[in-house]
Amino acid sequence: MSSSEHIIDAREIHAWYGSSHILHGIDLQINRGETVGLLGRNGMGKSTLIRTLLGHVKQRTGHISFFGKDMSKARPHEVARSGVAYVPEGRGVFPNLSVRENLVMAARPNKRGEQEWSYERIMQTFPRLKERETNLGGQLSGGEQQMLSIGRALMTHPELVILDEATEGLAPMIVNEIWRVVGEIRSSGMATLIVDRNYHKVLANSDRAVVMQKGQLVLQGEADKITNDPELTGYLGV
Amino acid sequence: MDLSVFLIQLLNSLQYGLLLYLVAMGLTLIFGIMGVINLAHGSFYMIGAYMAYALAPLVGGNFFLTLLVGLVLAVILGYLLEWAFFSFLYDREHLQQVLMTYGLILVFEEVRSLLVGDDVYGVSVPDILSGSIALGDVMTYPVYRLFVSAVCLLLALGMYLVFTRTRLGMMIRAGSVNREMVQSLGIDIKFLYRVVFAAGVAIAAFAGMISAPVSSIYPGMGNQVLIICFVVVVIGGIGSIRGAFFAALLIGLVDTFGKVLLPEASGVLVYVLMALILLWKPNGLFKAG
Amino acid sequence: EDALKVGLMLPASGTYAQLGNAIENGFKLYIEKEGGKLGGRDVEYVKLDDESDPSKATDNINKLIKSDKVDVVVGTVHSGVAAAMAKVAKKTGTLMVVPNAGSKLITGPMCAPNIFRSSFSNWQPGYAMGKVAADKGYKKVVTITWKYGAGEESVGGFKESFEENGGEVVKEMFVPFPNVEFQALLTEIAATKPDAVYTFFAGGGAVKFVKDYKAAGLMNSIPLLGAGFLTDGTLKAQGGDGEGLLTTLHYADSLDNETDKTFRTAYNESFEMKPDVYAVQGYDAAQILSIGLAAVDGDATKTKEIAAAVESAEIDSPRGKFTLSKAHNPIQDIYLREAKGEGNPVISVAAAKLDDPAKGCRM
Amino acid sequence: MNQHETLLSGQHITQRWGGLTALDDVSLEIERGTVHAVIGTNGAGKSTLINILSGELKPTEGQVTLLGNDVTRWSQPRRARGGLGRSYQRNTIYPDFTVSENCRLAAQAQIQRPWVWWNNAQQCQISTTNASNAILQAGLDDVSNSIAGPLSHGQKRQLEVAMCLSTHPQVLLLDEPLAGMGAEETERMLALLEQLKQDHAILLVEHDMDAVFRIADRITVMVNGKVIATDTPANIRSNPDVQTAYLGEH
Amino acid sequence: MIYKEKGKTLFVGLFFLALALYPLVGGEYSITLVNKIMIYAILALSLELLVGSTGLVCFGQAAFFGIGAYAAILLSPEDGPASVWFLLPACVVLAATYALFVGALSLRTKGVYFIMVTLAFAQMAYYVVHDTSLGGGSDGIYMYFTPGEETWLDLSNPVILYFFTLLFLVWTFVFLAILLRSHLGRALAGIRINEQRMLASGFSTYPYKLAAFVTSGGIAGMAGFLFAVQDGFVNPEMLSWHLSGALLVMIILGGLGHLHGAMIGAFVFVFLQEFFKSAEIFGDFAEHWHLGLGLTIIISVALLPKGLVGLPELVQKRLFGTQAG
Ligand SMILES: Nc1ncnc2c1ncn2[C@@H]1O[C@H](COP(=O)(O)OP(=O)(O)OP(=O)(O)O)[C@@H](O)[C@H]1O
Ligand SMILES: Nc1ncnc2c1ncn2[C@@H]1O[C@H](COP(=O)(O)OP(=O)(O)OP(=O)(O)O)[C@@H](O)[C@H]1O
Ligand SMILES: [Mg+2]
Ligand SMILES: [Mg+2]
Repeated sequence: MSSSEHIIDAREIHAWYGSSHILHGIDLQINRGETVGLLGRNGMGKSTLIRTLLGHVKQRTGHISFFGKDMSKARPHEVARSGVAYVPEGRGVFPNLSVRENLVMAARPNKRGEQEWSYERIMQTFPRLKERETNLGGQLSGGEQQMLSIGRALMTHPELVILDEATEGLAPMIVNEIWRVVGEIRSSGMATLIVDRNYHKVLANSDRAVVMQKGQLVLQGEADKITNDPELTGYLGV
Repeated sequence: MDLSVFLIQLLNSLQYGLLLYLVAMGLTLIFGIMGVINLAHGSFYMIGAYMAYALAPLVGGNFFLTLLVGLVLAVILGYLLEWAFFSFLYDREHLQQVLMTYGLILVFEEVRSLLVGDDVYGVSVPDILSGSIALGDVMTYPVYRLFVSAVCLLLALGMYLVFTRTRLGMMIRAGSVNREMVQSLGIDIKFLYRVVFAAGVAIAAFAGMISAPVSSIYPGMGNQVLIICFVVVVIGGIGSIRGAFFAALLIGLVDTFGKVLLPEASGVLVYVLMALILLWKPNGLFKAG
Repeated sequence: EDALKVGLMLPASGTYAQLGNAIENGFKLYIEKEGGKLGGRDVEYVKLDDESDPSKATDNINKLIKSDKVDVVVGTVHSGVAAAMAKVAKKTGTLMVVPNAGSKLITGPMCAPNIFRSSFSNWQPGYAMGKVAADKGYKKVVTITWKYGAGEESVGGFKESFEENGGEVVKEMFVPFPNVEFQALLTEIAATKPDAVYTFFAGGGAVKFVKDYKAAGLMNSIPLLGAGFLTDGTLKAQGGDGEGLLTTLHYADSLDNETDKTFRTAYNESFEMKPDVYAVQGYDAAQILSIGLAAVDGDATKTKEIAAAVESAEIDSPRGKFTLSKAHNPIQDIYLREAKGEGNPVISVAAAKLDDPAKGCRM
Repeated sequence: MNQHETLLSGQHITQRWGGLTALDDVSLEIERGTVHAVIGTNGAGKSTLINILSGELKPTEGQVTLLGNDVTRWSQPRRARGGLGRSYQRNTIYPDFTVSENCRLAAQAQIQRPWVWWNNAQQCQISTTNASNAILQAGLDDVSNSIAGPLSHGQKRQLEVAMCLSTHPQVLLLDEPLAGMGAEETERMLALLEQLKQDHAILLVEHDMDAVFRIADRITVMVNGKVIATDTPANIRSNPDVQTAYLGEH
Repeated sequence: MIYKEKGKTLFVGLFFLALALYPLVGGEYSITLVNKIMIYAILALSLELLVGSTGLVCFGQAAFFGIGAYAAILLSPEDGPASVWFLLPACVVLAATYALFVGALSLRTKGVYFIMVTLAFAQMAYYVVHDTSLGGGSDGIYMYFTPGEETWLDLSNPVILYFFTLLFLVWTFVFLAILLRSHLGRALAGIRINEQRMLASGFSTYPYKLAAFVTSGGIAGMAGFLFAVQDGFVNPEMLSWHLSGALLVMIILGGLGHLHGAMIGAFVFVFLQEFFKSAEIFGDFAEHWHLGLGLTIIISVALLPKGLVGLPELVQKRLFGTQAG
């Protein structure tokens, strides 16, 4: 049903939190090496969609396959192992592990056995982390945690990185830096799914974009088409 | 108290402290690191002791073989227990675990009573370790106790290294604060925690087996060590392997000298110590790490 | 006439479960011997696990008396539980026999016409041993026990007679109950170098203490004396370390009287194990009831008449004949025994016809 | 009322953690009627500064003055009752309560009467009124009866500010209130701040430069625990040090 | 929501009514048993105030209970009955005073550390009564005369005592129910969920927690008084951690965060004990009654995530279903 060109091929996804129905039948495909922006106002279900795809939301229906393999019933670690990394909103840094430990605990080479994102490279990319190497995750400032979370995701050498509000709380220079890293990730052939409130940046850095409203995809297409879509601002509430 | 007696008492406290650490070590894993409030820890210890007694005749009376077989059985037991009783509790209110482990205590005690009866038993010290060494002209010290101390030290060191130096240790610690994120990094947390739990049970049972020859085996023995184990873990600082180690030694010291110097208050001393330490350092002696 | 209901309130779980079992066996053995009857009435049992938990004791005995409407209660092992039971029995006038708990409360301040004890008082074996120790020429003795009623009373008895006979208790050591870490105190004993050590421990604690004492190398240099529970039912678990220990108790192996022989064979046949002192106490509890109830044709409410009958009777126990004091504690021989293999054969009578002082009994 | 009286000031605040100096001799003053933005690199010590001003942390050195009182030794709750309100960078709402109860409970802090155990707190006039005002201000009125836990991230951020407002503070310390908010909510929040600053003093820590330059009256820039500049927005924008250290090619 | 509230009130009302009518049908023993359960229910309610409502998991509640009970006996004269009006307040005050002392110190700690410090202080109290002659040592002490004997409030009469206890159970429940809705109660709930936020809003949380602790200790002391009066006998095991643990088990079993949960927990826990112990039903296997109790507890944890109070909701869900999933 899906070509293995798709990293993610999700069809008819529904999800619930308890008795509230959050996602109403979503179809989403992400191709290899493709950068997709996910836009929508607060509370429209962006994060829920991501968590559902990754298997964290238990109450879900629909078909999800990763890399051509059906993983509708897969558990989150299986999804991650198949080559997906996740930078969650709120960062998810382990407060009781040092910066170093946070990074190396789950590091693994990619499917070809290469380690492009070595520990040293992460340290070069985020010099601030280098300075705080032995501190516990819980002692870092918000922005430092964000960098750590991205670094940690990269060190698992995924095929797809999902960034949920990766620039939240970062200083402008670091934000630029993150966008630069996103660019780097993009050019290295990793696919990315980006959620960010700065939709200009998202659209500028994506191949394709999808827009969510109330648990449904209301708009999708090439990034530049979307950028010029008159309905966009309405959906985003600007 | 003259010097030689004082030194022997020091040795006593060290040895008692190490034994305490051995018993509390499994709890450090299950409670301190996994965060499961495990009242049944004493039962695992009790199960170990009874295994040392009951398995011996089955494996031809060889103590070390008994240890090995017991250890394997304990790992299996722990693995199954986690699967059957705990795997669905992590998402729930922490206190639910209190209830679960309380139920388990009752069940384990009765099963033990049905299988082995309520008698008091003893296990003899293996022949090669049955000697004693003289301490001055005052008294002798059994080699076996020294052996137990050595095993404790080794285990303590091993566990410390695993936790601080290996990725496995990092994953376990990470899992104790954010299960979802650990999964998102591709780690099978369910399996990981099942293994940790099994290890905790195995260590507790091992403690029961190895200390069986120097203690006696009797109904209710598990509940007696339970509270003191919690004290050890908490004084040390929850999640800290190093802390639990020093806490155990400290308790050994206070208990030993307390019995001699302040006999009227010896029962309560450990608790006074705990209260004082926690009032002084509300997070235990050592923070996690 | 309907059956006589006997409430057996004994521990079925916890540390004392084994003791409860032996008492029950002994009790039933006697009743069976009597054709299943007491005072001419069929016996019906109501069993209740007292868990050795004093805080539940009052509820438990109330249940037996008020809900199950038993005519007689038999219990129990734990002193605290027995004391709570005695309090209720005294108030309700229910006929009660204590088959083990040696607390001084029961035949002291709480004594009553309807309450009997078929076992001993904690004081008795200790007192007997004091004399033995003095006779052996020991001058300085250290005592060690758990810090709780039974231990303190036992040590108290020892101290009383040992010092009456010219000895001196140089140090009284206590371990918090039920702690079993003795090493520190053993070192202290070794440093004190007394002529002997007197001790009261039972069950798991007794096993551990003897093993530790031996391992500390003290067994040969400082003789260990104890109340009988040190080596009763624990010798096997001590794995030979208890060999040769001297203890005092109101029962021993190889007493060689007729009653004991028949009792032992019968017990062995019925339960396929050797009887112990607890079984004897259970047996005698039944015997006391039998004597008392026979005098009133099974009417358990006539406690005055029952008391009169029991007080004047001589009870033919496997331990040897004994009578009951005014406070209803056995006036009995206390034997000096020596541990051999898995038994405690008698050496001599340490104190003949020893009565308990029963302080505080107003009856 | 003096439009520009100083409501809160910190003098020579230093905070060290072991070898790390998170704040190095920082002083600043916050006046009524202004929004005073504190911007700076990640880990510059902005949240730490708020923690110290609000009393959550005791500084290694330095002094804090609130409404003319030296409050350095005051506990956090005492400062809060004295007119200081704060919001957190991470959400600190009560997830089990409804939105309105979240705010009402915060409002209750101003009229604590714990010994009156017989009155139903939810019928307490003052706190309910304060709470519903705050909810209205923060634009949460359509979810005011929902349980707070399942709200979206952005809504929780709004609630965070609403709870802060419920306590009727004179000085607001807002730690990245716009983080995670959508464009629409950002607009609303900015309008709210605009309106609040009439009679409040606001310290705003924020990384959204568009917002900061739109609304701030004064800006303090921090780098690695030090203040490198305090000035009007226009001057800050053109300050070359700030350009290189923080803004980049903004 | 409102429907649920009403159902709860109705349930509690019927429950108390049933208790009030029970002496009409119950035999003498079962009245004393129910009386004892009501005392445990009061005790469970006192603990619920701390654990369920304030989030302070106290592992030493038995100490306050025991102190109340010991006080009742130690303060009773040996030559005649004590006055209830003097003795009861005295017990409450003594227990509350100890709670003040314990709370003042232990509230400096949090979480598991708090659990252990409260345990430590309870053990201290335990060893004081166990190892000193003050309270009769390990065998305990008893009361010579029941308070109020030969007055209209003769507590040695089981039926009078029953209604006396019931009165206090109802009072405790209503008192706590009202208290939890008040400013104090809401603040305690806030502290349970997020203490940091409470501090930032301007609540000095320490006095609040201390107030809850002392109130709870006082109520436990009251339960202790009732226990001592009913049994006329107390001993150190009343202060042991086993009882503290059992109380925790009761309120968790019932369902944390609900006053009626604490009561249900106490009743069900004791009932289960009696049930599995009953030789009429289980014959000789009744000796192994812990097994049945243990298994029941395990099953209830597995099936009832919210404790017994969650049962109706669960049944409703099963019967009517809610959504796919
Ligand atoms: N744990 C939860 N339980 C119940 N409902 C939830 C939960 N988490 C989210 N929701 C609801 O699901 C809806 C979608 O939330 P989600 O977090 O996916 O939105 P979002 O698009 O990521 O918003 P934001 O931009 O604010 O992060 C919201 O209405 C929210 O109230
Ligand atoms: N408890 C602590 N122990 C040690 N270092 C700490 C602690 N708390 C914060 N720090 C360090 O102090 C510095 C300042 O942190 P702070 O949270 O104030 O930064 P910030 O300016 O708010 O950054 P951001 O914009 O990323 O939130 C950081 O380097 C942080 O790692
Ligand atoms: Mg989101
Ligand atoms: Mg910050």
